[in-house]
Amino acid sequence: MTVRLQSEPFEPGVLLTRFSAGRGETGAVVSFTGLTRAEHGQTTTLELEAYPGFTDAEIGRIGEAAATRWGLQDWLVVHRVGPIAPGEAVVFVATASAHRREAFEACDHLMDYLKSRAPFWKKEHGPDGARWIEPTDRDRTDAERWET
Amino acid sequence: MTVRLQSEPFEPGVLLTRFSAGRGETGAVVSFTGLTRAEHGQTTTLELEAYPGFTDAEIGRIGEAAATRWGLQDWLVVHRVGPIAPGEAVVFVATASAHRREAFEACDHLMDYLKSRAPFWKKEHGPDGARWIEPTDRDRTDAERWET
Amino acid sequence: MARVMLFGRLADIAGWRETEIDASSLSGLRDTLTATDAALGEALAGPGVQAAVDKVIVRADVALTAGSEVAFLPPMSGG
Amino acid sequence: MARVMLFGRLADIAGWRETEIDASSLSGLRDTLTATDAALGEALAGPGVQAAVDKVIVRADVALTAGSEVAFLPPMSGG
Repeated sequence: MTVRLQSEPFEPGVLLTRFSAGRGETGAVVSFTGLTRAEHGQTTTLELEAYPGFTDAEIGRIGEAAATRWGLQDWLVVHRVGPIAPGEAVVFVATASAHRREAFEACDHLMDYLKSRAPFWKKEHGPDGARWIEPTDRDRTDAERWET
Repeated sequence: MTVRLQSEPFEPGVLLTRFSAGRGETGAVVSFTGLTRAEHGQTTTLELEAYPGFTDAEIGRIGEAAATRWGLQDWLVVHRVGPIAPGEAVVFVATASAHRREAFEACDHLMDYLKSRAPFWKKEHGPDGARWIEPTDRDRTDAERWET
Repeated sequence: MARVMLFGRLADIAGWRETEIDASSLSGLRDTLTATDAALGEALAGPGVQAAVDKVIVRADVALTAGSEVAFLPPMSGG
Repeated sequence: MARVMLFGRLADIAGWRETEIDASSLSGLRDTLTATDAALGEALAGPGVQAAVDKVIVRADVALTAGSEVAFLPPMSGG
């Protein structure tokens, strides 16, 4: 039940190993790793801004709601902030549950939230300069799947 | 694009690190780790039998079909065979794609197949002796979601 | 003195990210910011821009005290 | 001599997992197995039990050669 915002790079496998360890009654662990794409040279650096104390608190509320809705045994969100180079991991989400359907749906849901509505401001630095990114239509559509 | 059946324990995080490395155009990596549950002492050991050369070939065909259907950049299935202690990882599936929806759906689909229809024979050794396991109704229902 | 923070493109428009401004209400703070920097004032009134006081989104006007932290948040892009 | 393999509960019933049996067809092999071990013969004819010859599932009778590998597969449980 952890949210971590960090400017240092992280290794997804190390996070998965720690998250999976010592789980006698967990049957399923689903992880999502979001990597920055090079976009064939179009993107050189991604820059993510968060509001510390606000961004992590809001992600925490969404995580707790997901834990209740899907009966998760545990969940983890690690999110980079600051400049992120192409190919680096920007977000890692892991969910643990007794059976696999719940872990899949909760992880999928958390990612839809994180990608479309979490309090981050995102700037892409490319060969033609920098621009602020808004959520895509697909991000909105994906997030709306969970509104019941 | 790899299937591996092995009797040795594996570390999910090590597999995820290797799978995620050096992916300039991958945006999303989804992993599923299936752990054997202790079932509060009801299950002591799980034993999985495969038919080498048949089981891996069939999983490979399903993996290739999923790669085509969801446009995966890569996929990996590592599956234990032989005796597996509670808390140990029994299966690891990872999928890589440009965007997250495809990686999620393909991983979910591969797990439904692996849990319900892959050519394994499964024996649970518990306090009351050993019994062969058949797929559950939920495994069948989950797998049927993908038949279009 | 309220602590005022700008995020995303708002900071680019203003040329600063954080400052201290004397204001007894959120509306008073907006007026002061607009009087000092018309482009920022326009951006703060733009669609989807929200204000948070002490890390809680507020939609109405609220009183500010000496230790208040006010953040102006453009539409959130997700991570 | 065909190589004959049993999987899952079939091996428990027979008391062996792998053997060599002289047979020129799959149906002939089934007859031989049933004549030797009625319980195994019954299990092989049970619902959902499939036969694979050289790692390909076969539904009809097929001829076997000296190097054929025949596997009898109970319903697959998944992993």
